[in-house]
Amino acid sequence: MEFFLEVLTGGLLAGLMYSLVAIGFVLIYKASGVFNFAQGSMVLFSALTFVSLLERGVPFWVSFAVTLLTMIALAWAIERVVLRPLVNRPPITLFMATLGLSYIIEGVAQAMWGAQVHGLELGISDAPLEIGGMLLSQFDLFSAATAGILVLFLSLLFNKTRIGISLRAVADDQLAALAVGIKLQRIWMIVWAVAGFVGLVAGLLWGARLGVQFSLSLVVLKALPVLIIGGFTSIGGAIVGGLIIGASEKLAEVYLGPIIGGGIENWFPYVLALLFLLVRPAGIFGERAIERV
Amino acid sequence: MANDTLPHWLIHHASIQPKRVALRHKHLGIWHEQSWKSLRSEIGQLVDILDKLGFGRGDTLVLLTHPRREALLLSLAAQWLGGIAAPLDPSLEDDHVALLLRYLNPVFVFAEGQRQVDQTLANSRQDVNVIYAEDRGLSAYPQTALQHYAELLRITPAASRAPVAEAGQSAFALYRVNGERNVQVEHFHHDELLEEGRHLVFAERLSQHEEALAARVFAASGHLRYLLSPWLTAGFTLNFPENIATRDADRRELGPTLVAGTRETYQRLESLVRERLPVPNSLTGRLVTYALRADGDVFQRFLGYWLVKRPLRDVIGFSRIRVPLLIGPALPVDSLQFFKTLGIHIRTWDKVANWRTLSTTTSRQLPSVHDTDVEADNITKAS
Amino acid sequence: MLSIIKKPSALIGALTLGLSLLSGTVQAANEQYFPLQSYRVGPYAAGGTGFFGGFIDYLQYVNLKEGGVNGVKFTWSECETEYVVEKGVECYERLKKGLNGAPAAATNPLSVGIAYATLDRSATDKLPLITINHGRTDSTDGSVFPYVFPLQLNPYSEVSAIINYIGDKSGGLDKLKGKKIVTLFHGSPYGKETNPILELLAKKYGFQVTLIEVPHPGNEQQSQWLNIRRIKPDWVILRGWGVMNPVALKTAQKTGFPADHIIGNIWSNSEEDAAPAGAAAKGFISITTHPSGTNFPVLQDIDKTVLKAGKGNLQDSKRFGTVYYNLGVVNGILNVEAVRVAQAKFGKRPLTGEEVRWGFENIKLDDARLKQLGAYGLVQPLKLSCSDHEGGGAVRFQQWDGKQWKVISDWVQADRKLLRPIIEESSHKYAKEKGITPRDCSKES
Amino acid sequence: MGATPLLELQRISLSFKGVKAITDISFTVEQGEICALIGPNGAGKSSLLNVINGVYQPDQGLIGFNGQRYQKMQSHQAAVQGIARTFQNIALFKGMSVLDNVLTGRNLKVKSSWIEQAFHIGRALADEIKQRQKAEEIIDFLRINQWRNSIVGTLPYGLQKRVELARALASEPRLLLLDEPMAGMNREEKSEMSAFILDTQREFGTTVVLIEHDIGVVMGLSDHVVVLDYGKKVGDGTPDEVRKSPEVIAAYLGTTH
Repeated sequence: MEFFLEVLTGGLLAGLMYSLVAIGFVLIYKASGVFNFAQGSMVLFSALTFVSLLERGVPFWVSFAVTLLTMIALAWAIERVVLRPLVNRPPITLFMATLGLSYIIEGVAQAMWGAQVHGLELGISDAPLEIGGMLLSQFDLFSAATAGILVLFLSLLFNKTRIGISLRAVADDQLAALAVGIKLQRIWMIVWAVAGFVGLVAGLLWGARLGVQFSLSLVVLKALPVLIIGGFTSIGGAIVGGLIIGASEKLAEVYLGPIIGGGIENWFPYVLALLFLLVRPAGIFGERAIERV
Repeated sequence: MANDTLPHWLIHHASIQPKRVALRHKHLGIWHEQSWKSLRSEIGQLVDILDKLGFGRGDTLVLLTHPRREALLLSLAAQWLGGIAAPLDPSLEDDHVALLLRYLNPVFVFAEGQRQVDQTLANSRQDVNVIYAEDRGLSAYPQTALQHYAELLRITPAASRAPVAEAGQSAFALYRVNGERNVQVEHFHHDELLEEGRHLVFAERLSQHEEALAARVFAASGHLRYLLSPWLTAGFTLNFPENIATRDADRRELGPTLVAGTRETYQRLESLVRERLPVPNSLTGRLVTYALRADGDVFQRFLGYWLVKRPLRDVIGFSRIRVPLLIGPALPVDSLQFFKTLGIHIRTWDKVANWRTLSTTTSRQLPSVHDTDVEADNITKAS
Repeated sequence: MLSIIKKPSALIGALTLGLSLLSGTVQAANEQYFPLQSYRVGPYAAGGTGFFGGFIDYLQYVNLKEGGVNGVKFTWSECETEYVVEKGVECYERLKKGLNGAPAAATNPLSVGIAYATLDRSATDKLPLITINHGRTDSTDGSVFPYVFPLQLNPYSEVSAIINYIGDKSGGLDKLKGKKIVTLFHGSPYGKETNPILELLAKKYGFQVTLIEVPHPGNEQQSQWLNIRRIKPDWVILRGWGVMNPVALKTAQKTGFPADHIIGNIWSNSEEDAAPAGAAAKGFISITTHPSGTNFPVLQDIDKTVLKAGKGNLQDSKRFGTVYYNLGVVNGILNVEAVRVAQAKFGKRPLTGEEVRWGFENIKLDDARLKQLGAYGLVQPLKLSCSDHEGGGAVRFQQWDGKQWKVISDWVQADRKLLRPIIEESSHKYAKEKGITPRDCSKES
Repeated sequence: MGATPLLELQRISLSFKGVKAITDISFTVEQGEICALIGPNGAGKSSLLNVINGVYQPDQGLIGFNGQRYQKMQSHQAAVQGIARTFQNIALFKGMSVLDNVLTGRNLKVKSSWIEQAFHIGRALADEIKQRQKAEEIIDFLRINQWRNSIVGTLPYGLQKRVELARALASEPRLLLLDEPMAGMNREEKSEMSAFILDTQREFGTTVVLIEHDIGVVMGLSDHVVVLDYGKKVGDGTPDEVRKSPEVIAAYLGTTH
């Protein structure tokens, strides 16, 4: 039982790390109905920029600020160069654009900062804490707290401010949004910048765990099933989806793994997600697509 | 008792529980609350306003409006001055309204909005005094006969004089048109109404903690007896929905503990619930049937309560309902049974003649006797 | 796609090879070409840039210092594979023809996947396929795999050496009985390669082995390490690659398993594997075929002639002397040595792949020769032959002190005698499947 | 009616890829009047509305609005200037509630910054109450209270039209452009909608330009009718004048029945 709880808690905490990445997708999907393939690259790019600055002796918070500004600049550039010319194109076109974007960002990141692996210490010890006979990682708890604060911030931003309602308006109907005087470009720019910020936070936490290296862009693989379960449009859904995926994949790996052969962690979340798709196409929290007959 | 009148009871609550919420109404999507004290003060102003218009003892104030707080306040103000309130149901057909207005030939009318003002002006004497609640569309009307409720309140200073109403006087008069297009009238005296109200309060153990919903006009005797009168005797909170169309949504937001509805009300609610139920033979349908079985074991009832009954009761805003009253014609047995499976035991109240028998049957379902005594004491002291 | 291309490409390959040979003699371009299927972007870019950086720097060094081998200069070109098998094959096809008349000497993909995919082609194209420290174990048997060279160390030797080391630490191989060893392996052909041999060794020595897979890329290992914690093993063998390694070390710390009881294999032994794990990596042990560091004459010389001259290939000069870089240099030394040996037999001119292969099979590096090359202590003594394409089979153990690797053991030899029959059994089975008639190595000279 | 017209179109021409949609159209709309654009399908009515609120930029001509002249209007600029509109094919935020849709109409009236809004400090609270109140007033005005929290996409067509009008009104526009506000409605719904439009004009003094096919509705509702045919103006005047004009009868009225 204790072991079960330990696996479960570990899974839940790991799940929050997935949620962190998934939220980045949710933001952009909400604003433009586009699955942003480049989110993983943004995670990589931000972490790489941050750690490279740090290694060049720039203080922590200055590096953070500079990286954030870089991400905002990136958002601005993306809005100008990619999104603006593609207004009112079908989502698949925009998706392809983000696909290309991911290669560009990855390429630029490696050209700028090189391909080597960097260690990243955020100053949080990863020594396990023993709580009631269970080992819990301090770092995981820290990540969970960070994810919590981030979600709080985002829900304040998107539920309590005009940006939030404008964002939903833009996602819903661009023509109508223009008619009520919403500046499409500005909303996109803001959303991409926020997605960049989320990418930065995810990049730092994942970077501290994996080392800052190219594989960071692969953490999106874990975000996909989370999105399928939690829905593409709900930040809360991304959190719950992350928790479900994290807990179930760990439990499956530990208890099911020995029976059907190890290494099921990679595909199990997708199977789970598929089952969810069959039952509820819009995920747990996603808005149900409403089509007028 | 000499001053067993509606206005006196209002004064009573304003003095013993001035800060408690007397009325709650929804306006522009937001609930507004009014305490007993503030209610008394506003009625005090209305009394002066009516007095200034020449309203006096024995006069009739006709109220042509959907349920709204202004109508209730004006009724009480009219009674304060020893007058009679005559609420008309605005959903009546146009020619019935016209017939009633012409019959009554009123001097004082409260009309809700443009439509009711039009009806009044078309069927009344030249010197009619009309107070209206909604000014929309009325800006172009000749203002001599028309007074805006809010505007009158604004310009009238707060004052308070003693009520001149008497217990044996008529408080309300209900007019209706029968099949032969004859007008019938029924009078309700202060003491009679209050007596009926007290009976209900006693039998149903009503307290000042109830939340009642006034979703209909007080143009039916049942509503005067079993909603208005208990409100004044028990001193609970009366809630007005935003308008007649939003009443179901508003009821859900409120979750009233006391509802006085007609057969139509309950049948509409029943259809709302039935819409949510799954097809009987489907898996979920069977699950619902299983969970709703009255003779189930503890687990089954637990499951039924949390998974089915509670959510369904929530659909119609009956999550906190304690006293669902049926006024007027009886419900079909099927419907009564259906509500019973949801844990809603509807009580039929009609005339004073048969309250005794009914109250004995209903009192059995109530959990504790102790509370009742306290409430009864309060009432005795108060009266 | 691939299957459609397969047959004609073999034909075209042979044709172009012939053509390039022809043009080579006509133009008399005095250069030897190395096609480089490198990877400088993608998840494994860190390994690729280090290895190919070292390799190129060594070739550059030979060109600058000695004007090539006997006047034959080296030339090379890169083709980005991103460590993706299909791209690696594409690169192979594009580069095998040589460059401007300079014939290709050998391919060095540094990828098990690409190596497997081009295994058959290398025999058809008569172009040596060098899989230093990795690749297919049974390709050690040169009689069946004439063109494949798992130089220095094949996967079986790796495991055998690690078990020998653990035995040593436990006070003798007989003390292994009852010990618990967990192997955490990368979920790929590379990762799975040694599982049978581990089970065999477990049976032989009586220890208990548990094999736990980490799915690619391995950035989440919570459940695996919780399992390990439940098993409470004496040692964990880490058979990782790329990001899986630092994550393993971090997760081990998180679940309270000591780093100094984790032994990394040959692809879990670089700075890039340990450093990102930060403090969690301190005490981590791994094997290596070559030490890191810059204190070898050959490296000092490369620094002087290549790096200081601004001709180094590394983007970040701090990586000079790291494990991956040094492996690249070692690989360069072995490739160049093969060319040198072959030139001695076939003449001082650019050689064909077939001729270079002969060179590889006749490499003989003893201490004296290594000293001559300035690589004594960097490269292990190596003697290859027709039947033995591995040659060494020895490793040293190193430990991460939080900043760098410290060598903590002398050469530990794999039990090659034990492994040889298994290797041959496997290679003969392969020969049978593919209809290959093994060479008679006693007739090769 | 004001001294200067609210809207003045001067010789507007618009073409798409060489095909003329609007040719040399000029007319004025006085402050506070209801002006109807009528004409057969393809007469250029919708295009003209799109020129006025900046969806299309005219090839030639000037748009005078509220005393200012523009060669072209930008969508955002039009919204800021107080031009609101509804669309022929309802352009609502279908996934959002009625209230939220109406609130988007208040978009340009929000004064507080997003930081204030996020943390509910400074001007945010007063701002929120104000926007909500205004939105609620419009909701009440158009009698859509009971659907306040319904998702717009689930509402029937006629109601959606009303919600769209509500969103346009929420911006407190000076000029309201309605593109076939009564299309696809039955008689009862049409009279209800007409009443709302009239009330809007009376209560808020809003100037309205609308496109409508139902001649009965147009004649009853509007102060001023402009008739278009093949992108040209063929009639302009009060409903009575237009009804009597032989050109108009030939071009449009004659052909309808």
